[in-house]
Amino acid sequence: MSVIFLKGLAVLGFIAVSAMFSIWLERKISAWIQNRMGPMMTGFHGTLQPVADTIKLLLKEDIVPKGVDFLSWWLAPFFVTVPVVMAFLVIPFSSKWIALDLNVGVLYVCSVTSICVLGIFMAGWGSNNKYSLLGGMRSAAQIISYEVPLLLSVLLVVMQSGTMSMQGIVAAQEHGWFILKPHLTLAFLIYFISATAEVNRVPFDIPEAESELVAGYHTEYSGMKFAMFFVAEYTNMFIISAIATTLFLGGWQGPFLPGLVWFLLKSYGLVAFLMWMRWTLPRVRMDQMMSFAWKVLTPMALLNLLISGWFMVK
Amino acid sequence: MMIRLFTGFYSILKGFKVTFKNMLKKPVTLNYPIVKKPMTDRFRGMVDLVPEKCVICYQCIKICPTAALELEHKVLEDNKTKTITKFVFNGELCCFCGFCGEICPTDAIFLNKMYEVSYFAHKDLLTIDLMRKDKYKHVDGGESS
Amino acid sequence: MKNNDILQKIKNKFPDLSLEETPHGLVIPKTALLDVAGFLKIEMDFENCHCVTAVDRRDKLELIYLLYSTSHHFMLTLKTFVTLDDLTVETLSGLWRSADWLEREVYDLFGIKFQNHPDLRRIMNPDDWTDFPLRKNFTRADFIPRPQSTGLKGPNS
Amino acid sequence: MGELLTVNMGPQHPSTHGVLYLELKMDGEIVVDCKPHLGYLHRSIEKIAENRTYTQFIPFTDRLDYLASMNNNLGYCLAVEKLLNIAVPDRAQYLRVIIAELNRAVSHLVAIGTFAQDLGAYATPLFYAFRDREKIVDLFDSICGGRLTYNYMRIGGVSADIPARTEQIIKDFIAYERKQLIEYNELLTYNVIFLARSKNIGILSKEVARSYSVTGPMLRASGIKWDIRKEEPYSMYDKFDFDVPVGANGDSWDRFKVRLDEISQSLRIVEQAIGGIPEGNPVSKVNRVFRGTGEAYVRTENPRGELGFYLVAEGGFNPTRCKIRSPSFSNLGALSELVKGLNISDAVCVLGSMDIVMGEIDR
Repeated sequence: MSVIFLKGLAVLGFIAVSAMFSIWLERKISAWIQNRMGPMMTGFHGTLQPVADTIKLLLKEDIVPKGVDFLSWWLAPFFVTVPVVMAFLVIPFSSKWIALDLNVGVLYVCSVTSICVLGIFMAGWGSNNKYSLLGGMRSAAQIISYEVPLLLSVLLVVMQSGTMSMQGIVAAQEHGWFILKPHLTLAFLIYFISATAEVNRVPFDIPEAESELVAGYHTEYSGMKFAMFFVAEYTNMFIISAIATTLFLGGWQGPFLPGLVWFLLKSYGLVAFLMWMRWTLPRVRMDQMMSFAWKVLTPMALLNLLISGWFMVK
Repeated sequence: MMIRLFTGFYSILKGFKVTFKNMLKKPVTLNYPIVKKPMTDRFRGMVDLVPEKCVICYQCIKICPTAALELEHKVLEDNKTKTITKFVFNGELCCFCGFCGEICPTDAIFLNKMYEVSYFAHKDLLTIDLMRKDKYKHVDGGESS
Repeated sequence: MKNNDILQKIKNKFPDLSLEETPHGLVIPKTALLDVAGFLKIEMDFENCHCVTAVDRRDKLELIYLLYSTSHHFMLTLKTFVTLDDLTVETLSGLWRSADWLEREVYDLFGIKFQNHPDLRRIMNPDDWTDFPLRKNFTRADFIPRPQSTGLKGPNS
Repeated sequence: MGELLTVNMGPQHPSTHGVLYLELKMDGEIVVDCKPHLGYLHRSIEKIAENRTYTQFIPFTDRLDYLASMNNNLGYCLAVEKLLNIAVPDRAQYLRVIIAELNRAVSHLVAIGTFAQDLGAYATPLFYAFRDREKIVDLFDSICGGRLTYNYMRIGGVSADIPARTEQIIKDFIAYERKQLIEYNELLTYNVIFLARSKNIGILSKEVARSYSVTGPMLRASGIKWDIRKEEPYSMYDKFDFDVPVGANGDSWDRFKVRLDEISQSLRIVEQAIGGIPEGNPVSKVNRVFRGTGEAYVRTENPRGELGFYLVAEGGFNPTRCKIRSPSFSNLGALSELVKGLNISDAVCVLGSMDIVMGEIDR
């Protein structure tokens, strides 16, 4: 019991540090892309900037707008943050470093991360703000649609490795990463695009679409509640990258360096790519995004599943 | 359909190329409070005055589009020399057009190079006494040049 | 295409109209405004209502329409006078859609009331205002026009 | 159709370009009705003009279309010069054209950047645009001392001659900007998401455009080849060779593309003008006194359309009436027609492609 408690604490600590690092990385990458310098004043090249931001957010007044649906408004940040923490349970950082190697790990992580949509919708509904409501509605439609191609592409990995345990999948990639197999390359692309949509990143950031909905579902949040949304967003980004690493990029396996380093390198590489994408692409429109999910990604994932499944059985 | 997908993908990759190329370039901004940009020769900052040069011709008062300057003088006992009794600059009304500096026949009034202008009290900005030597001393970096 | 030609054509069309040609445009009585404008738009090809404005001539308001015709390459200044005791004019927003907002602006700033305008509200100033700020006799406690400076010479003027 | 949702977009909203307030009636995400409310930036500049001398009003024209101060200066000075029959030295005319065209180019850069921002391309195109704009702003700073409100032109000339190295800086900028335009094309113009978002959105037909008196790049995007610089050349524009870019079907993408093309045309004009600046003294002193009677209407091609100054003088030192016919005002009139039936994302896209500046709408 105490061991799992310690592991939980370690996960929380990791989330805090990882979110702060991601925020710093995001700001730096955006600055480099835009020929700026980014944060420079606090710490070496602004490394302590996220700490300063956190302190600021902690000290800020928690504003409760008039006429909010208090319960859903108050609970929403937790519904967004808690699943993210829960998902960390089954992420294999190295051969030993995994909180809980469930034998349904993939299923668990996929189901847990989809709870987020509930929190986002609660935030949108509870805020008593039209922009928030629109953002929440958009988010619900978006996340549910993109769940389908995401799961279909993950299913292919499960079929390939024959196990749902995260460590088992990593072990199955001992002789070559899954991404190197052509049908799984396609699955990776589908997974990555859908996962980007899952975590509301550009070009699929329509729930918070700054230029249309001000800030979408978290328009009315301030202080620590806003910080929780923020942490959830960045941790979510790390989680989808970590899952992609585990499922397609061979997890913690790699030569010379220890497993943990390889895992973090790969994951943060993907996180950095997500950020690069954010600062490059424009946003797609709601209906375009939905038709992309249902008319392109889902048929493609299904076809991929059918064809490669046929080959596997044969 | 497939062709559209591929050309679309290619166009996105092109965008990635552009941003990546820019990522390797040097930043164009300055590390502001530490490194400061020198202002150009003609930069129009705050209105400044060299009281000794002023001949009290009232040209600046008349050209000022926003009536930001206020000048009063008195004639000394010898009925010839005039001295300024009040020369006040209203930093809030000023639109920094530089007309006063342009019209001044003796270059007594001019616009200096100050661009970081902030005051603790609103009324301090409204009545800046141009006759004082240290009028911009309290402002960060404000040297009466 | 010159002012003269257009004047001639309008004269032919509306023989009993008191037209006046000034160096700065055609002056027509305000009762004939809609008819003349409609004629200009439909038969003379003035498809663009470039600008609508007014000038306060103290005893009366001068309403100015700048109409443009791309095919003739000509800008016509159509003027009409509105007296202060009867500020109503027929709207031209039915002919040119750009006149909608431009007339609202004139109403807002001068108080000329455009009859049959679809949406005659103030456009820039607050809706509950009663003043018309661009009239010459506009006064308000907090409105201090800058003392009118003259030829720059000498101390206090 | 269920109950309509009223969304008050603005006056504080990230994409209403200042303080425009749109009252949107929405059916879900579809805009059913759009009612623009103006006046949040009304500074009664026309009333101010009646109480200022002709020279004193120049700084206020900077504050109309604050992204293209030089073009506003030019329009106003030309109007006063026409009203009072004032001659302008050739050198000053050339300098005015060069400066105005450079300002047009950088104003379009901002338009492109903000449009991309409205489409959700987070800040990057905007920063690239501002990075390029900064070079010209620095140049203007060295020429006239201002970075946003330039106040450079004077009635009958300009305020100061250009500093020594200006020509070289402009030549460098032209070469630099031509390379950058290719980059904009790669990053935005032919990006698949950008195309999907802006193609066939907010189509403005020729007839509607003319009826709303739409001018500038918006009109040209609708397929009407109309540019005051070509049709009624003012200043020195008849001496230079340039094309008028025209759009195909008047959608948001066309408006964007026309602006991008106009940048290169402006650079062409500057390149021609920079070689042939005549010698002479372009400076017109600020202490000149003007008075006269008459009426004059001058319209110039501003980056956003035709900026007109209608001046009425009755002999005093200041104009009796100074009507400013601002292009954004007329262009914005077409908005409510364009956005009806569109998605809210598309409404933002249409508004962004119009490139309005509230400073000259509210005046």
